[in-house]
Amino acid sequence: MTTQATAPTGIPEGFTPDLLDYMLHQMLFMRRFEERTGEMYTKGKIRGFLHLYIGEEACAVGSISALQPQDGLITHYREHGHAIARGIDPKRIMAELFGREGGTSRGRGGSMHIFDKERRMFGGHAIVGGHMPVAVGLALADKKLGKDAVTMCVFGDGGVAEGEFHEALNLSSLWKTPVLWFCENNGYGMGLPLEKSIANDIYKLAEAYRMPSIRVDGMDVIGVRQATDEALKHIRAGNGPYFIEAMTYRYRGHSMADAELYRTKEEVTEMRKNDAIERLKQRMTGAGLLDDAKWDALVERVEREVAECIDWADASPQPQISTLFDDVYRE
Amino acid sequence: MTTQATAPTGIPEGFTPDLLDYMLHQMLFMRRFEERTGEMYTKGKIRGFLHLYIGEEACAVGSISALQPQDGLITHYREHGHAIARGIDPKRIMAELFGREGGTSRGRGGSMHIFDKERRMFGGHAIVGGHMPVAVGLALADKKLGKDAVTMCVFGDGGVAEGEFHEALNLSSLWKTPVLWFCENNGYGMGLPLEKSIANDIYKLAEAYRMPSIRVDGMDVIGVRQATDEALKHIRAGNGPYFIEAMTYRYRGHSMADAELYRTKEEVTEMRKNDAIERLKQRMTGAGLLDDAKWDALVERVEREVAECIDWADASPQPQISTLFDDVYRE
Amino acid sequence: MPELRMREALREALREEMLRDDRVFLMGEDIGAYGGSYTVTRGLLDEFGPERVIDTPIAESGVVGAGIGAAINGLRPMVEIMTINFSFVAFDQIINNASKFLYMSGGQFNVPLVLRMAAGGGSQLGATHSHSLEGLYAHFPGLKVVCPSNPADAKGLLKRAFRDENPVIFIEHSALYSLKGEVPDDADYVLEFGKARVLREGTDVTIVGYGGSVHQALRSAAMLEDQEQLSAEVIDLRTLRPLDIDTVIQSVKKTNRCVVVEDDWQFGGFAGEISAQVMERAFDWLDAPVARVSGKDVPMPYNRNLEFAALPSEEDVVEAVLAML
Amino acid sequence: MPELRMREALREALREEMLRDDRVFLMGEDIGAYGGSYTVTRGLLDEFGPERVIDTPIAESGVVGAGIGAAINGLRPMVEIMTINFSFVAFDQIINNASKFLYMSGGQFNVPLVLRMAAGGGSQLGATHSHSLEGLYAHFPGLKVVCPSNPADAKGLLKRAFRDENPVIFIEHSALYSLKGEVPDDADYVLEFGKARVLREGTDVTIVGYGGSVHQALRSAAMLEDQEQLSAEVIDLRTLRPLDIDTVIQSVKKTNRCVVVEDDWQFGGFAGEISAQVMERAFDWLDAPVARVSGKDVPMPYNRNLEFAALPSEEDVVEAVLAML
Ligand SMILES: Cc1ncc(C[n+]2csc(CCOP(=O)(O)OP(=O)(O)O)c2C)c(N)n1
Ligand SMILES: Cc1ncc(C[n+]2csc(CCOP(=O)(O)OP(=O)(O)O)c2C)c(N)n1
Ligand SMILES: [Mg+2]
Ligand SMILES: [Mg+2]
Repeated sequence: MTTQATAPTGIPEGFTPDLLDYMLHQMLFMRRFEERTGEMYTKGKIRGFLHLYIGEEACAVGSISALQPQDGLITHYREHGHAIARGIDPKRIMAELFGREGGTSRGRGGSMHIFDKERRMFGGHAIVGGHMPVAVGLALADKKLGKDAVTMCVFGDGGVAEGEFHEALNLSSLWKTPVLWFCENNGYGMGLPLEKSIANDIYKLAEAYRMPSIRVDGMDVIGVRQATDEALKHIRAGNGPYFIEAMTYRYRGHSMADAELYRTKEEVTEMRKNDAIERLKQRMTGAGLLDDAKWDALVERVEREVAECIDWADASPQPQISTLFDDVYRE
Repeated sequence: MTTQATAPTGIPEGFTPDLLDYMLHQMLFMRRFEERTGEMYTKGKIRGFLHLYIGEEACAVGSISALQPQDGLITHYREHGHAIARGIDPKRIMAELFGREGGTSRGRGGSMHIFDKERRMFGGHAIVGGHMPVAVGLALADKKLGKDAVTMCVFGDGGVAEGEFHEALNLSSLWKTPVLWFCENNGYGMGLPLEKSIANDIYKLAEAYRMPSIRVDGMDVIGVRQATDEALKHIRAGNGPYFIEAMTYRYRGHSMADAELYRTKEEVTEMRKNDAIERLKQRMTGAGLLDDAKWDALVERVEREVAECIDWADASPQPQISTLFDDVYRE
Repeated sequence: MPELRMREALREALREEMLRDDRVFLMGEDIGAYGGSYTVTRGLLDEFGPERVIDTPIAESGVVGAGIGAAINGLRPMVEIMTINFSFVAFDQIINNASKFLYMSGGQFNVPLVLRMAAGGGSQLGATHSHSLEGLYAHFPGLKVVCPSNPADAKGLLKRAFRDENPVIFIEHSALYSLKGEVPDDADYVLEFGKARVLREGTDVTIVGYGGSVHQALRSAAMLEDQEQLSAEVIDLRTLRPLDIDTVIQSVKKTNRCVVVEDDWQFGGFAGEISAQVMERAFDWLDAPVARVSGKDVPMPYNRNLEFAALPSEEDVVEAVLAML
Repeated sequence: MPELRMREALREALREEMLRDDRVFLMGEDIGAYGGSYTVTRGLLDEFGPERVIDTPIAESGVVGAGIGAAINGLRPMVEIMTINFSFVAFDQIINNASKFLYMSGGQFNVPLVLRMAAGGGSQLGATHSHSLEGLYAHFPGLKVVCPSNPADAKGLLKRAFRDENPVIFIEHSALYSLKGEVPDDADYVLEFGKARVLREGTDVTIVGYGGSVHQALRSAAMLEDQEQLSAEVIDLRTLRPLDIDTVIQSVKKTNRCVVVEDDWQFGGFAGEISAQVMERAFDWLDAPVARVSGKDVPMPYNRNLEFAALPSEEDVVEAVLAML
């Protein structure tokens, strides 16, 4: 489903070694961050719902790396990768997962609710479809205020069945609000396969609202980035919203509680062969931009960086009970 | 918007004189029923919200006349015409508008809530979009119970913007439930013109759910009937839902409270020239099926019939206060 | 002071706030070309143009969500939901987004959104169109809930709502739109939230109401005086959240009796909150249990007599008071 | 009698009702292939097939609406909304359609729909996923609201729900799914609605709870006995609508004191209803105001300590009782 007939090879114009290094590091960092996050969950350091992003890294890195500082980002609960890609300090993300005062929401939000005002990250939202209308409003404000900003809104294939998908897409098209709709189609909404969820291809459904809508290989970080650049150009030119459906796959269960009864081990094994990190690694190696030594150094660096996040998070204090009522209202 | 380039003339096959007489009578009856209903409102006999159907008669008559007794009908609040077309005793409809014990809901429902179990009329609903998912369930039950029944669901153009439109269409397509979606596009949702409401043509939006979707001239009762026959054939063959967008126009305000600031008198005058009753009258006259004497007799008959409804309704008793708590629960 | 109807007072508040603050804009169904379903916004489209008065599609969830997003991102939107009955399709936006954004973000993103909606029965609009669910929204921390009972309060409280940093649910009883009253025309006229008002002083019983029921309370008080020589104190809560229970308690400590009047269904309704708090805080002063006079436990019937019977009446209040003596 | 966990008891009820009545079928997100998010429905897809166990898209409003339609048109659907938190996007369907169809149609169309949903906090799921809003639904005439506290009740009440002619909101506290208890395996085991149960007799105070808070009430009663030599009577309401207030009143007339324990926010919550009714019906028997021990007025924080502080505790109950003496 997500593999293209012939996967692109080589390095297209505009992808500098620096950019490629950055993207490779980001993807690897996300992968390791999530693996260790899963471990921390097993240890009880993290609790509640935890939805790992493993397998989908090319989506976040390919798209969010194209955003400008003034752009906004709003996403669903499987958002650690998006938060990392947006440049939010991963120590503070980990601290949020640990529920600590140093976390992005001072430990009030948890894994599903990473926010960062400075980076214009408007959350991490856990009601499927519920953040989509908010994206329209974020973009509407930017437009009214004359800002050259795009709001990127990430959601899953499962969320497409919610009524708010329809309301939000329709409003954004009518009002020509600068929204980049970005659907991470990983083939399942929890255990529900796509064909039981949506009556048509998602990008075709989106097209019906009269906005450009394309499907991309979400395992190809370069392709995702190219598509996003194209989309942002269109939106920044004042043409209104744009829709991208990125075909991807999650390697792990929906959340830590998932027994994965709805798919076979073989399917997962098969899909893993199309791994996005592996694909970028090979393309870079082929272009002479990566060798074993550089790779090993990268792996080591990432290992250390993630370990630092964990240590930092663990050293961050628990919130004081006396702060329980902080931030219910803004004075 | 609603006039076709060349309006069809002549009488197509299958439209017997009896059927044509029936349709003409129905449309005329609806028109007069609604005019008198408006008067009764002004007199204070009817209160609350009242949404007249005047101008849209060809939609109800053309489509609902094609239904079989086992079929279901569920619609919105502008439903007097649908209720009449479905064969519900118009005396009891009028009594419902009067809030009397003899009304279809014993005076509990009012104008927006006409129900009739015998005729499988599942209401009159006043939350825009809210009845659309219910239609999916009605049809699902028929399907599961192996009944050869179709559920027809009527709604307006304005309702298409609600999330439940999307959820209901998607579910009906996925589950292949026997629903006939029938959109009465009268160009406005209250005062909101179509182009501010929906980002695409409505029938095209529906098409995206992979169901047959067509637009018809809702001022041509014969065309509506032909389209409905076609749709019902498709649905009864087990192919799942079908979507019809009927282009029509309401001559009166949205409700009795509407100052009609959002459209010009000229627009209404212009649209009235395409009157559905007039069009059928001319076609029948042209085919030698109608003359002045017959027409005058029909007008007189309708006048008498509607007057009977009013008298009957007015004679129906007020509900007893002691029955206030009836039907909150079914034992 | 000029005399205005409540709809005009509300319009003035909107107008003044739009003039005062560029960030204020209005969204809602038929608030522009149609003139507003209760004509509150009539004329504002002409004055401020379609950028600041947006006629939206019928998509309450989408539009409230858009209001939330715009509020977070630097603007001061007012979203009009035609009536409270249609807020149910936007319920999740209000409960899970508007009320919690600030808390979930650890204090980073506040939602200065004004959400206006008409409410109330009594117009024969039937079961789905006659809700009085002010108390429903008052249940949720993170929201503020305002229920004006007269033109002056409507204006002063609505202006205040635009200066709040939090989501404010502003609920207008539809039967009050034509009510006339004197309204300050000074642009700085702003009322505080959380200040109940004693509308009538009395010594025998405290009658508590808000929004539409305030007028019932006043009429009941007059009946009690005329027919029973009883002196009732009447309190208008004005805002349900924050709730000024102190003013109620003070009164009950004087009158030793309390009746709460509310259009909403009694069972699980807001009157129970007032009742419980009065007991909790004035138990030793109460000569009788706090009484609740509320709507009957039935979906609203269309028929006029039935609807009348389903709504609380002045007679019900008088009866409740007499039963306390 | 076999010992079962609550999730197994619920599953048994579903299974037995599906076997008993062909018209019963199940719809919900991930109730089939996934096995149910709380594994209540695990195995039922295999046993009954995809016609009777339907995995639906994530479209709560659509699916609840479809359940309503199917119920009206001859079937007996059970719709599982994964958790109460997601019922807000279907709120209009529940309030304006399910609860009012019968009344609006003048008694023609009833809605025998069972709507199951998990609720409750305590699992660090954060602000949007931790609601305890049983009382919200209890407010609406036309609905019935059931909140079982143990496996046997869960089974008996769920079986009863399928035999009701009206919409039943069946709310399961997520912390109870693994709770074990003896459960009758007789296919005719059906409990009545509107019958509270005295779980523990006592003389000094009546502690009222439902669902999850029943266990807190029981633990508090044990603490009161051990630490304070006080004898608490504990009442499990079991259904909020219909509400068996008589059993509570009878108890309070004996103990003269009453505490209501509820996870939900206190302000405008259901505990206020119990409190008000107890005052109204047992005023002269009360030695102290009815106390409410509830969740704190704050969106649920993720952090464990904060969440713990936000939820009511046994200590809170003991404190409330001691304050009454
Ligand atoms: C309104 C609502 N319904 C149900 C859920 C439970 N739920 C959480 S995630 C999820 C699946 C979403 O799938 P998708 O949108 O494809 O995102 P993915 O998890 O695959 O990234 C469901 C059903 C929810 N959080 N909100
Ligand atoms: C959820 C909801 N929002 C708003 C309304 C108020 N309202 C009643 S009818 C209507 C316009 C509907 O237009 P359309 O669907 O085109 O039907 P028409 O009246 O033109 O037949 C509106 C906005 C409502 N009843 N329900
Ligand atoms: Mg998915
Ligand atoms: Mg219309």
